[in-house]
Amino acid sequence: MRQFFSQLISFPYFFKLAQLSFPYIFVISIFVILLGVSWGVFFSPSDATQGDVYRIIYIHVPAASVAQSIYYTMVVASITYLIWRIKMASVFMISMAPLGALFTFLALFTGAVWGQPTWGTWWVWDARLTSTLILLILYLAIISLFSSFDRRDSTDQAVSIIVLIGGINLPIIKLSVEWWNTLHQSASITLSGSSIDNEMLIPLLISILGFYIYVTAIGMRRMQIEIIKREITHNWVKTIFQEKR
Amino acid sequence: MIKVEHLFYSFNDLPLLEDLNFEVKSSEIIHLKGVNGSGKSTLLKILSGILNNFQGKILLSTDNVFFLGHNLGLKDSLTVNDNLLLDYRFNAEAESLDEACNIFDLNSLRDSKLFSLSQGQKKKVSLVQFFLSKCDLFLLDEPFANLDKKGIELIENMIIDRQNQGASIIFTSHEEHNISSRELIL
Amino acid sequence: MIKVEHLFYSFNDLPLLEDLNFEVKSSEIIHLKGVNGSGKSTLLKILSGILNNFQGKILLSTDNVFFLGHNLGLKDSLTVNDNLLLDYRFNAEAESLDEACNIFDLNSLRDSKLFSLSQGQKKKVSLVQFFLSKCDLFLLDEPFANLDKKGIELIENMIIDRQNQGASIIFTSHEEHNISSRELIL
Amino acid sequence: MRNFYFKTFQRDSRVYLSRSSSFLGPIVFFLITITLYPIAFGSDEEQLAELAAGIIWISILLANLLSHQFIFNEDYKDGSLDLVLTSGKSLFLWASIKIFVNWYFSSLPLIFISIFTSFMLYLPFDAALILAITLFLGTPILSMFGALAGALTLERGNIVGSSIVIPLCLPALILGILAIQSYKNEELFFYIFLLAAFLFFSIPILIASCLGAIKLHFE
Amino acid sequence: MRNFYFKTFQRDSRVYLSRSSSFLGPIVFFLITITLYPIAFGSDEEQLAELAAGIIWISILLANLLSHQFIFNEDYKDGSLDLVLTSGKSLFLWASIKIFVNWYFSSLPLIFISIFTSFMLYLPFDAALILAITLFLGTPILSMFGALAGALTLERGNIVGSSIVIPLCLPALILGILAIQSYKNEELFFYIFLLAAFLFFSIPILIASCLGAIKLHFE
Ligand code: HEM
Ligand SMILES: Nc1ncnc2c1ncn2[C@@H]1O[C@H](COP(=O)(O)OP(=O)(O)OP(=O)(O)O)[C@@H](O)[C@H]1O
Ligand SMILES: Nc1ncnc2c1ncn2[C@@H]1O[C@H](COP(=O)(O)OP(=O)(O)OP(=O)(O)O)[C@@H](O)[C@H]1O
Ligand SMILES: [Mg+2]
Ligand SMILES: [Mg+2]
Repeated sequence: MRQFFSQLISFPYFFKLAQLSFPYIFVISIFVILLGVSWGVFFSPSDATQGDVYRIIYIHVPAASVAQSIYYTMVVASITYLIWRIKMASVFMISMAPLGALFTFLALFTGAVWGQPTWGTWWVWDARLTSTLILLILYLAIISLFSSFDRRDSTDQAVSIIVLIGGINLPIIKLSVEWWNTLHQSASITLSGSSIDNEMLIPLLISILGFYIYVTAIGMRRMQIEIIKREITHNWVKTIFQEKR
Repeated sequence: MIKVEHLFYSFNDLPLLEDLNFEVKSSEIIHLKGVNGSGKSTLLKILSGILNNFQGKILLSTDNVFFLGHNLGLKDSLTVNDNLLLDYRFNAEAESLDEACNIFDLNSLRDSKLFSLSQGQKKKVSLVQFFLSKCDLFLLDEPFANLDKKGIELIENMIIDRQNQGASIIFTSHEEHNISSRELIL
Repeated sequence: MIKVEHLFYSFNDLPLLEDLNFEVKSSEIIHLKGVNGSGKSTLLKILSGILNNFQGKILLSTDNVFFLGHNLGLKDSLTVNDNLLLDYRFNAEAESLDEACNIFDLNSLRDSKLFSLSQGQKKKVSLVQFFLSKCDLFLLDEPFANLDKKGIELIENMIIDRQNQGASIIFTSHEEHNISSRELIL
Repeated sequence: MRNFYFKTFQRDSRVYLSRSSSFLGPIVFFLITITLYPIAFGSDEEQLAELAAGIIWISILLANLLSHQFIFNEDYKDGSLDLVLTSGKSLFLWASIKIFVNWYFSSLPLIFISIFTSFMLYLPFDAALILAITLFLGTPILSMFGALAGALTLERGNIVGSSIVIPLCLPALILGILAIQSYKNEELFFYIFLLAAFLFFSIPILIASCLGAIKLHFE
Repeated sequence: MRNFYFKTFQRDSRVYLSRSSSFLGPIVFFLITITLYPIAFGSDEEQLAELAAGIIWISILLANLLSHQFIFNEDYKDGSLDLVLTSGKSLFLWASIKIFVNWYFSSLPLIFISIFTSFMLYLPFDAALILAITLFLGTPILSMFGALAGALTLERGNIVGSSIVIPLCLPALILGILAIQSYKNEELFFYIFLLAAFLFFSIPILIASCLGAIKLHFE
């Protein structure tokens, strides 16, 4: 197990592993997403109150879930980097942050599209929505740090510091936004935790699974690119490119 | 090339240059000397048109002037290559750029951001600019400072080259250089 | 005083210092030489503790180190006087301050903001700091650059003074100086 | 020489793009300040809709001024400004190019994003369009004022510069907000016309003031 | 050596006082942004009173972050930071002193002035007092976040730094505003307690992060 991890954090080994497994994971993810979404869209019954609009849930909820999970994995990576200086951890953070931003945006966007017919408005300042927006801003802020250093180690460390502080702060932000929200009580419409029918739940779960696999695949690809960028001067990268030719 | 008559310049009411008169012909190399704070940099800035509120008369027969100051005028966040390609004083072609960078041992650094260069390497980049631009008057403020031996020799030769092409050069330096046709002491 | 064993340092994966070994005894003056970009400034920064992520072993027998870098560490918005009085490396008394400023011709500038000084005059202010501080190890990065003749001589004498007091000095310079007990070429 | 101006344009764009931070900075700043207001003021829909124009305009004003404050600063510190002065070329055109490049990269994206944020603040669709138009006319004014702030405090860019010019930006702010608030009325065109006129007359005056302010540092 | 810290304190105060701009800057910025709001939102007394706490807190937040962004910047550029690193003294104490000096000169005056401005925005007297208390607890947090922003973007101080940390300042903002809004209720103490706790835990974490961020630039 230990050996497996130490191999996983070595760039050449990870690169090869990713190179081999990417096509399979990618294809599987597409398949699972298609399965989940098409099941949800074409075969599950329409909602009693919302009609067919609710089907956007099969994109919205997976996107929202993935967006948050990415941040938490980044926090773990940042701790790993700050303590053990494992370069792979910083590669992970730098590759995942744009993906996180993308999925947060997707969640916001689909949520807004969904909100228009159901709530009659694109947006409410409710706790969950507000903290999702803040998550997006946090992602953008992290991305904007990428190029403010000329030394790579510094970028890595700056990113991990800000990810970590954001990670400590995110629950506090959520909590305080919730207090603020309950005090104001003005948002009459909130996301209700209404229980979902099993026939809707199963395709939703499949769809969520598909999104996670998809992020894994794309994340691995992005990490490969980032690794190449960093190790361009190293021999193993050169030999890979020569093999290609 | 240059004719300076009764030049007065004061900074915060403290006179710095007082009644300066001199003339520079074309194909002359002038070594501007003086102790620290005697106004050498200030004089070069006046001649190149950066500082304006002097008294007296300055006649320049050209407005094609190259100025190199203590601050080199390079962009920290651009690469060496971009710093050279986007300089308005010359249109660098690939070949001449290659050659110039080769002379100064900068070839391996051409894609590094300027920020990450050593003091002397930065200086060298701005001297590549000097090498590539074809002006009639060169005003160089301490071009030799921070340079290694080889660099100093190179610059001396380049200055002589420019002289042979008919340009005038005024440079300041606290060291001795036997390339100057004349010394001007402030 | 200093013992360096198998020192490696690389910048963005590019090795800069490779397997460096040397020793400096007390009362030695070392002239650090090398072409531009050979890593002289970097070495001095490593020795003074500014840069940390090197490989190898560095033994210093003192932590009373004076460092002078390309950036002088002076505050532009303070006067020369304040810059000297508020330096933590020495407690300047009125007399010694007067004397030091006199030596460097800075007396008339003591109430000027540092901002308005010439390049060489700024250097001189930081050399006054050198003059006033009593450290065991002096790391001077191009202390002679931008200085006029008189200034250069003064510094040379000061370095020898420090040596006689038992301190070690490492300085970099692209010129020849016959004060060094040894040269170290990077 | 056309070359001089073209290269200025290229160099400034390149400097801008060489750091994702200078591109994303104003956007992040704008988004986060926009979020601050509903949190600080409460999320009452009607109230927010009423304040929306003001909130967006103030946030744009701050983001714009702050990001434009360093336009001339770097050039001054690294000596590029010296070279420009030696060139003998028209400083007016040079400054205009610099301001344009900065406006293009930092203000234009904000205008697009402001449309999204105006939905988040419950601004009606028509009003959001008017908002975009007023921003299109107003942000160049703000950019020029930002540049002026920078030119005045060339030696050290700090918070002072922008605070000096904020009062001068008030007419743009007021006209912009008035136009949005009267998006249903005829007066709308009057305000937009005034804003356009203000922009038109500011261009020469403000750029000339920038040059004046810069030259103060070279005497 | 006590001397090192004492001289750091003196030097920083002197640098601060040597330019009236750095002292007046945040104040002017704060006053001007405060006046923007009645202009942008209309001068309805009740509405302003309702928004007052938010307006003041947001303005303080911006003024504070922006003025603290350059704490370490100058030291980095002029090489003073190198000397501090050579000194072998505790960086933690050094950074604390710097942040304190900056807080003292730029935030403390703002707290006093905020009391006056709160009357201008029709905030009741009791609420204004609570405002001052929350600011007293909150501004050090903002200052430290500002310092962190500066430390992260040491090479070039710009708008990015502050935009990164604004989201992180949200809890302080929310707690401050909640406390003011519940100035008549019991909960008040709860919020103030939370704010104090937030301050207490931020001090070591944020200053340590500042040091971490500074050290990044010296590797
Ligand atoms: C952390 C982020 C989010 C998560 C985990 C999340 C999750 C969910 C879940 C599980 C549902 C379905 C359950 C239900 O019907 O109540 C839902 C519904 C919905 N979400 Fe989200 N969401 C998030 C953010 C957002 C955002 C940012 C928006 C708007 C821009 C949004 C808009 C909606 C809408 C309109 C619905 C349907 C509401 C309804 O049925 O009443 N969501 N969300
Ligand atoms: N922060 C840094 N840390 C380490 N190395 C750097 C750093 N920045 C740049 N370098 C690289 O290190 C090399 C050596 O830089 P250094 O300043 O030590 O040279 P130097 O010997 O002092 O040269 P010079 O005579 O020009 O001052 C440069 O080529 C540069 O690419
Ligand atoms: N902006 C300025 N314009 C003109 N004079 C200045 C300015 N700032 C400072 N001075 C004063 O002018 C004097 C001469 O400065 P200058 O830089 O011209 O000297 P220098 O001969 O180049 O000295 P060095 O050999 O040290 O470079 C300084 O003593 C300084 O007080
Ligand atoms: Mg000079
Ligand atoms: Mg060096």
